[in-house]
Amino acid sequence: MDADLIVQILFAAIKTGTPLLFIALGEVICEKSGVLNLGQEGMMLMGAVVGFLAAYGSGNMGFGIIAAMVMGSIMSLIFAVLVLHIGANQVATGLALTIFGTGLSAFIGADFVGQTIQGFQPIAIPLLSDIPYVGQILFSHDILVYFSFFMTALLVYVVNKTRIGLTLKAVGENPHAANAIGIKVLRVRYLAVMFGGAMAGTAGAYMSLVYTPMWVEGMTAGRGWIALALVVFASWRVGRIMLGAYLFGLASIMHLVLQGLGWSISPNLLAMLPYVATVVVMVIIGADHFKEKLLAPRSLGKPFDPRNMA
Amino acid sequence: EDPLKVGFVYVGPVGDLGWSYEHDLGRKGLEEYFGDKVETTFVENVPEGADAERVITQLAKAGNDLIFTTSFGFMNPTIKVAKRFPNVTFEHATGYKLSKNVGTYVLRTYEGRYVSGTAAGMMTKTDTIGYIGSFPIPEVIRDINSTFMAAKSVNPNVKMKIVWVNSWYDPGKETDAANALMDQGVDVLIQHTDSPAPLIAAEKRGLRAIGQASDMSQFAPEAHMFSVRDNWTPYYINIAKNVMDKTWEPKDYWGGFADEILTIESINPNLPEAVKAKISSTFAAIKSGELKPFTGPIKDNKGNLVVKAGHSMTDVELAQVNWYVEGITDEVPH
Amino acid sequence: MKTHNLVSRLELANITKQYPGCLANDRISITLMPGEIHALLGENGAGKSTLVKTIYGVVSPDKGDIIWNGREVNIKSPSIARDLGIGMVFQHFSLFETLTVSQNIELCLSKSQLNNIGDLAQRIIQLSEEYGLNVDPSRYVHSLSIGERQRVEIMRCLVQSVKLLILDEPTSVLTPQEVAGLFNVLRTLSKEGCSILFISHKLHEVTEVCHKATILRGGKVVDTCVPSEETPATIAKMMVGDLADQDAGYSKKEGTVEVFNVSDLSLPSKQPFGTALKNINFDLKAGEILGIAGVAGNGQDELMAIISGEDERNVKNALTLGKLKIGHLHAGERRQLGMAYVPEERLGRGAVPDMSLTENTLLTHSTGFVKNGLVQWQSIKEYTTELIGKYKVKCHGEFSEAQSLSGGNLQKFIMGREIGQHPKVLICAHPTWGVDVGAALAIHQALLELRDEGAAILLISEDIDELFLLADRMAAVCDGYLSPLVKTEETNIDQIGQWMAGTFINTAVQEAQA
Amino acid sequence: MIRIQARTEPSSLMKVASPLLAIVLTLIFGAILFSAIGKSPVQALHVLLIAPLADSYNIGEMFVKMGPLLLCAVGLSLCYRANMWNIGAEGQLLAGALGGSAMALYFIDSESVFALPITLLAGIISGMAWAAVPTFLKLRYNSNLILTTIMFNYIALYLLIWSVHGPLRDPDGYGFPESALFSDITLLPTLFEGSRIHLGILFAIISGIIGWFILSKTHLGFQIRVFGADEPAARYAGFSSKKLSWFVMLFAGALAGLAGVSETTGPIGQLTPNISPGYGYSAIIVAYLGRLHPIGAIIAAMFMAVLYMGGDLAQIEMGIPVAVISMFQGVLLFFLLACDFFINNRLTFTNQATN
Ligand SMILES: Nc1ncnc2c1ncn2[C@@H]1O[C@H](COP(=O)(O)OP(=O)(O)OP(=O)(O)O)[C@@H](O)[C@H]1O
Ligand SMILES: Nc1ncnc2c1ncn2[C@@H]1O[C@H](COP(=O)(O)OP(=O)(O)OP(=O)(O)O)[C@@H](O)[C@H]1O
Ligand SMILES: [Mg+2]
Ligand SMILES: [Mg+2]
Repeated sequence: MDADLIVQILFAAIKTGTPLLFIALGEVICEKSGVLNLGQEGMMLMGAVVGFLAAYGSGNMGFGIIAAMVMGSIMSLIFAVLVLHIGANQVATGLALTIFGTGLSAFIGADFVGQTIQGFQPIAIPLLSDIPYVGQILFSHDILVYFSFFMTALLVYVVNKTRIGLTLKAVGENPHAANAIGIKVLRVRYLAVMFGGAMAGTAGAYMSLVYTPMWVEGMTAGRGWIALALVVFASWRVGRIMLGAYLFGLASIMHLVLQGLGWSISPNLLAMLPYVATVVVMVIIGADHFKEKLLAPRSLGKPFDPRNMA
Repeated sequence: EDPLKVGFVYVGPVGDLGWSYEHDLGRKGLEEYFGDKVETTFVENVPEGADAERVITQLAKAGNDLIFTTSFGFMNPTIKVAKRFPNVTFEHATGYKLSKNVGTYVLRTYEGRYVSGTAAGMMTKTDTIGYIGSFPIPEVIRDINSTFMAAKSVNPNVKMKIVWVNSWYDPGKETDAANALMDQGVDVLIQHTDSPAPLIAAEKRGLRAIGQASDMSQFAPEAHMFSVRDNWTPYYINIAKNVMDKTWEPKDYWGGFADEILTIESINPNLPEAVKAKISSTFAAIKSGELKPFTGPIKDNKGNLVVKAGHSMTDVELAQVNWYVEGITDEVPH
Repeated sequence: MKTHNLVSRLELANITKQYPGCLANDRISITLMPGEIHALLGENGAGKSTLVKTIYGVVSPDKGDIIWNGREVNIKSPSIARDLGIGMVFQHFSLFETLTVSQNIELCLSKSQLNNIGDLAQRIIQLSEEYGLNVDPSRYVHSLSIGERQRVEIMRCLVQSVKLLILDEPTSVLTPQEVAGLFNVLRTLSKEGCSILFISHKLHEVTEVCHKATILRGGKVVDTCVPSEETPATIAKMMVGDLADQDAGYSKKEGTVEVFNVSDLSLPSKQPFGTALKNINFDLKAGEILGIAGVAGNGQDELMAIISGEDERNVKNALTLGKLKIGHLHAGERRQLGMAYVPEERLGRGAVPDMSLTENTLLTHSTGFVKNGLVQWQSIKEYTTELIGKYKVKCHGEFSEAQSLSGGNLQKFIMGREIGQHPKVLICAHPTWGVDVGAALAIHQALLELRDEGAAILLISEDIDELFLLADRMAAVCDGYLSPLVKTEETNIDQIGQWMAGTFINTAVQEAQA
Repeated sequence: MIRIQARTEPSSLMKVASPLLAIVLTLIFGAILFSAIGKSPVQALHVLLIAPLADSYNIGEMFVKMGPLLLCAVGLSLCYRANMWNIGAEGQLLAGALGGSAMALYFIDSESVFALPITLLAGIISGMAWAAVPTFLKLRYNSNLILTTIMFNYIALYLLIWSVHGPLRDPDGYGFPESALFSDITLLPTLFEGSRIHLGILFAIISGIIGWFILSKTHLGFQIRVFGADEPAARYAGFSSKKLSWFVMLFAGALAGLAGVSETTGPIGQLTPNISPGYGYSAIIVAYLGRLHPIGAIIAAMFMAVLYMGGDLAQIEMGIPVAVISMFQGVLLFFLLACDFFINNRLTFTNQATN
């Protein structure tokens, strides 16, 4: 393998990791507030199809992205109402959201399967993209990739340095106490869940507007699940999510790269790689039981009903 | 007189712009040709498991006289249902099991690949062409060989890289595969998968690719060299006619350029004249039967002579190819 | 105390709050003057917490008015309360363990308050010195002891210069020495004109610091008094009516043979914010009650979990039942050998909330009710009915769900269930916590009866009075260490209080090293 | 004015009525949807729900479709009762199909009467093995069961595809990715002439009854229920969380494995890459629709099977796209979860004047 190939592979890893990064950034905020949303796949697919239709119909890519974000938030709102207000089980509701989103997206996108649009063009950032190797790997992407850089930086700042971050952590650790000192727990959770939805929608739009770019049924192909594992992998730390996303991106293209290099392992076995890697990573993280407990938002997955405050 | 009722079973969505899409164009062609004399129904997204048998049965029960089942996985269900509905005629694409009321039909896709290989061998500047494989079944392995032999015939230095994506239709993966190949020096892509994603990826990088199954020129105005298109309409019309006038017999049908079941479309004007000319002449030679791609001597990549000098492989032999031709460095995977 | 011509600080008029199935506050009216320390008394469930949460804006009352400094106000949320100058320390703390002290305090302040304060950490240190509170702003809350946490809660109120401080049972988790420190702070605040609303079950404390007291029962004000003019006994009478006079002074017994032994038990904590157990040794004799005192969170839960086997780590040689090492056995196997437990949490641990009492009987009592793996539902049902009758558990019947019972009745049921298995060893945590006087009496009787039948009982409680009442021998835990064991007759509240604060630890550590 | 009020005791009427209410609401939703896309709602609902039961062939097919759904759902019901979030029925089903098929191919020339039982057993054991790994990882390494089981679904799928391309490929099959057709000795006998109802369906119904028996009659079942409803209470009572986790997971794995092998030795008759159109995922909905009650699962599985077949018929007869069905499932689950709210709450109608 020469340097050029490595640069190309790393460039591709970032591209492949970007949708994972978007979903995981959204989900980590959602989980920090104490809500586990397993509906990522559904929200992402809806974002993908609506983003595609909007961009296709209007001819405006930016409009497509915004439509996808709005759609993702609307999907997450269904989830939020069910788990936050009605107190439905978060796991089951998340699954329902995934099933619903898969079906609905296939339904509304049926007439547009296989249509394509001109995706975003890469923009090389002046100066930065001239840095040898690094410039090529990091600074010759399309605008959504830069947006993901920006969101990561923004969230690192917001979570660790601002009052919003404090509030989020407080709600996720102990909603009862947060309620008692006057934090509007449900409002915080609604916003966190909807932010997660918007990010999942963005991830979907990235798939249908940038990555392929076209709409296909079920095109997210399990990325939502991998992103959920990514949040655990990153131990709920925003900065690490970025690293994890690119590692997973790398794992999911590596089997294709290796085939091209002439490895004669069965492609079917190689295709298991990202999934096996996910399991291995979860085992490694989970093995440190103590640490995981310390890092995981403590009220994660548990319902909170302000009416039942004792 | 009652119209002939014809049912179609598709494995994918009709809008996949690939395999199922072309079959559905065939169905529409049939309707257009016969007008009121036929009535067609289709079922899309039919899983190849236990459901297939029920769906085929339901089509038979709904009074269809002729049913096309258009994916390999429908073979055994088709045979089973056919047994129970002896008065219905079944046609199964890509399979190999015939019975009293089941015929099969296959495309000589390797003919298209031979043209693709020739053009690719001429166009590549890096002497490396890439092949995106779906599943390592005989059809695909045969086509890989055909492509490579053709490329080699015009460019002795040519190498071929093969990447399998385990899917007929997965734009995300096809994109990844295309990029992985192009990262490794491939500058002409040939795909044995059905989405236009590899063409789009090649267009983005200013490289070349060849369309598959349908006319994909619109997706990559610059990169697109030409498309090898499946054209089922003539076959469907033919079979329907046979059924109508009761001359239908179960056959193992192989169709290619000669029957216009397979065509070359939308040759990009931006190709060099020499290449365009070569594409046309190769196409014509195969169509006329003058050029038979699998004519010996052919050695496999382990050095065994698999086709004797002067022998052209028969359809039965072609159906069982499970070796790579000499010069391909990979091994046939499982 | 200030004179009456001043405007009152807070006036509650006819506050009413209805919960499903219970009227928690029934037309409560109270007046509080500046600088007044006012006690709110009443048995469990009387409605005290509900009332103060109303003042702090956590609970919205169905009816009634709140008048603050002479003006009617509508306190819709804690932030409004805080803006008015009301601070509150909750019965169950509202701190976030993964945040630092100053982050915890910051969360309670509005933007403008924060701006006024400027450097928050500096302000905390300054107030800390002023009131002798000793709070370090940069520490994480999970590393603080309970007493320290409470000081953080008070600090939260002080940084916003409160005019009314509400303390809901602040002393139940403090050592006697810490209580004294708290009272000093309260007196200082009172002198500065801050009013204090103080909830406690410990009547001698009330007589010590409070200027006035209001007594609630069943959500109604039943009496008011000036505590300094009363004795704990007379106040108790006001609280519970004629039921009082519980202090029967039970006879003490000496155990016979040793049935259970813990030796050299040291164990790191399993939970991130738990307490490690350090070199614990004690023995338990048949026919005695061994009481273990201690402030919550000093290792009681961990000790109980490892003895019961809920903590599944293998401590083979540390635990002996009779002559058998049991430290490696599963919780279920230990039960089979004759151990039984009454946990602190009744609902959610001692009983499954949405299962019937019959099913809850089977929860721990399966001997005789399971044949070949099949449950004999009919006989359990009959047995449960018997249990309900014997322990006078108020409920609709054996099919009632556990969560439909009041705390005290559920506790009686659980006690009955465990005692009904005639255990050799019963480990019992806070058996009368949150239970009214009548039920407490019944539970005490049942424990003593069990002791007299020859069972060995380990009684873990935060209530020192109860321990002195029931235990034959006593010890205290602090920070995972266990103090020496003494006969109850040979010790006093002072010594146990000191032990709860950890005075024995240095000698214990030296002994261990020697 | 309408107000929501918590019930003092959960309503047992609503526990039963909630799934029915959810179905009715989903149908109303469907009717609106069909009108919106210009189809007659009455005809659509007829095709979706009635037509699948119109004749004996269709009824038989309903049972064929219901079999794997029910087997998976019964196992999942037990898992979810125990709070074990096993999303891996799909992978366990595929593993069962794979293991069972390997055995069936081993017996391809055999005449032994034991061939079928051993084949089924191989499927069951493979399903159990596939459930065992995530269970082990959860208990030993505390890894998230939801995520590991999902990953194992994908891994099972690729393993299956690999084997039909490799070791289990029919040597006479022209290299196509399918196994040889099994010999009759390893095929599940059909129960009625002219229909595809096979022995596997009987297994499924029996499994529902066994599941019910375990949950409500045995001490083990009681422990499972306690463990799921209130883990601290289960630990307090000394129930072994490990034992219970293992039991429910292996039980679910065994049933899913049986579902898989019953598909290959039943209606399909060979191993192909497409054994399951997502039975393992749909079974999650079936389990919920059946109130996590094995008997409820029987009814729910029938309903779901009808819905699936209706989906095909709706395509054939009305050209309604098949995606509608999965949308229906999601909506159904939403409504179900929402209706459960009224088990613990109720609406009260208060007179404005009182305020
Ligand atoms: N959220 C709620 N829903 C229903 N009932 C409640 C709720 N909160 C409190 N109650 C009930 O209201 C009554 C008063 O409760 P409150 O907490 O005010 O009592 P308390 O006097 O503080 O008791 P304790 O001394 O045990 O702290 C109790 O019967 C309690 O069960
Ligand atoms: N959160 C709650 N939601 C609904 N009802 C409750 C709640 N808390 C308590 N109750 C009901 O209020 C009633 C009083 O319960 P509570 O536990 O406060 O009794 P209590 O007065 O403290 O009696 P005890 O002294 O026996 O504990 C019970 O019938 C109980 O079911
Ligand atoms: Mg209280
Ligand atoms: Mg109480």
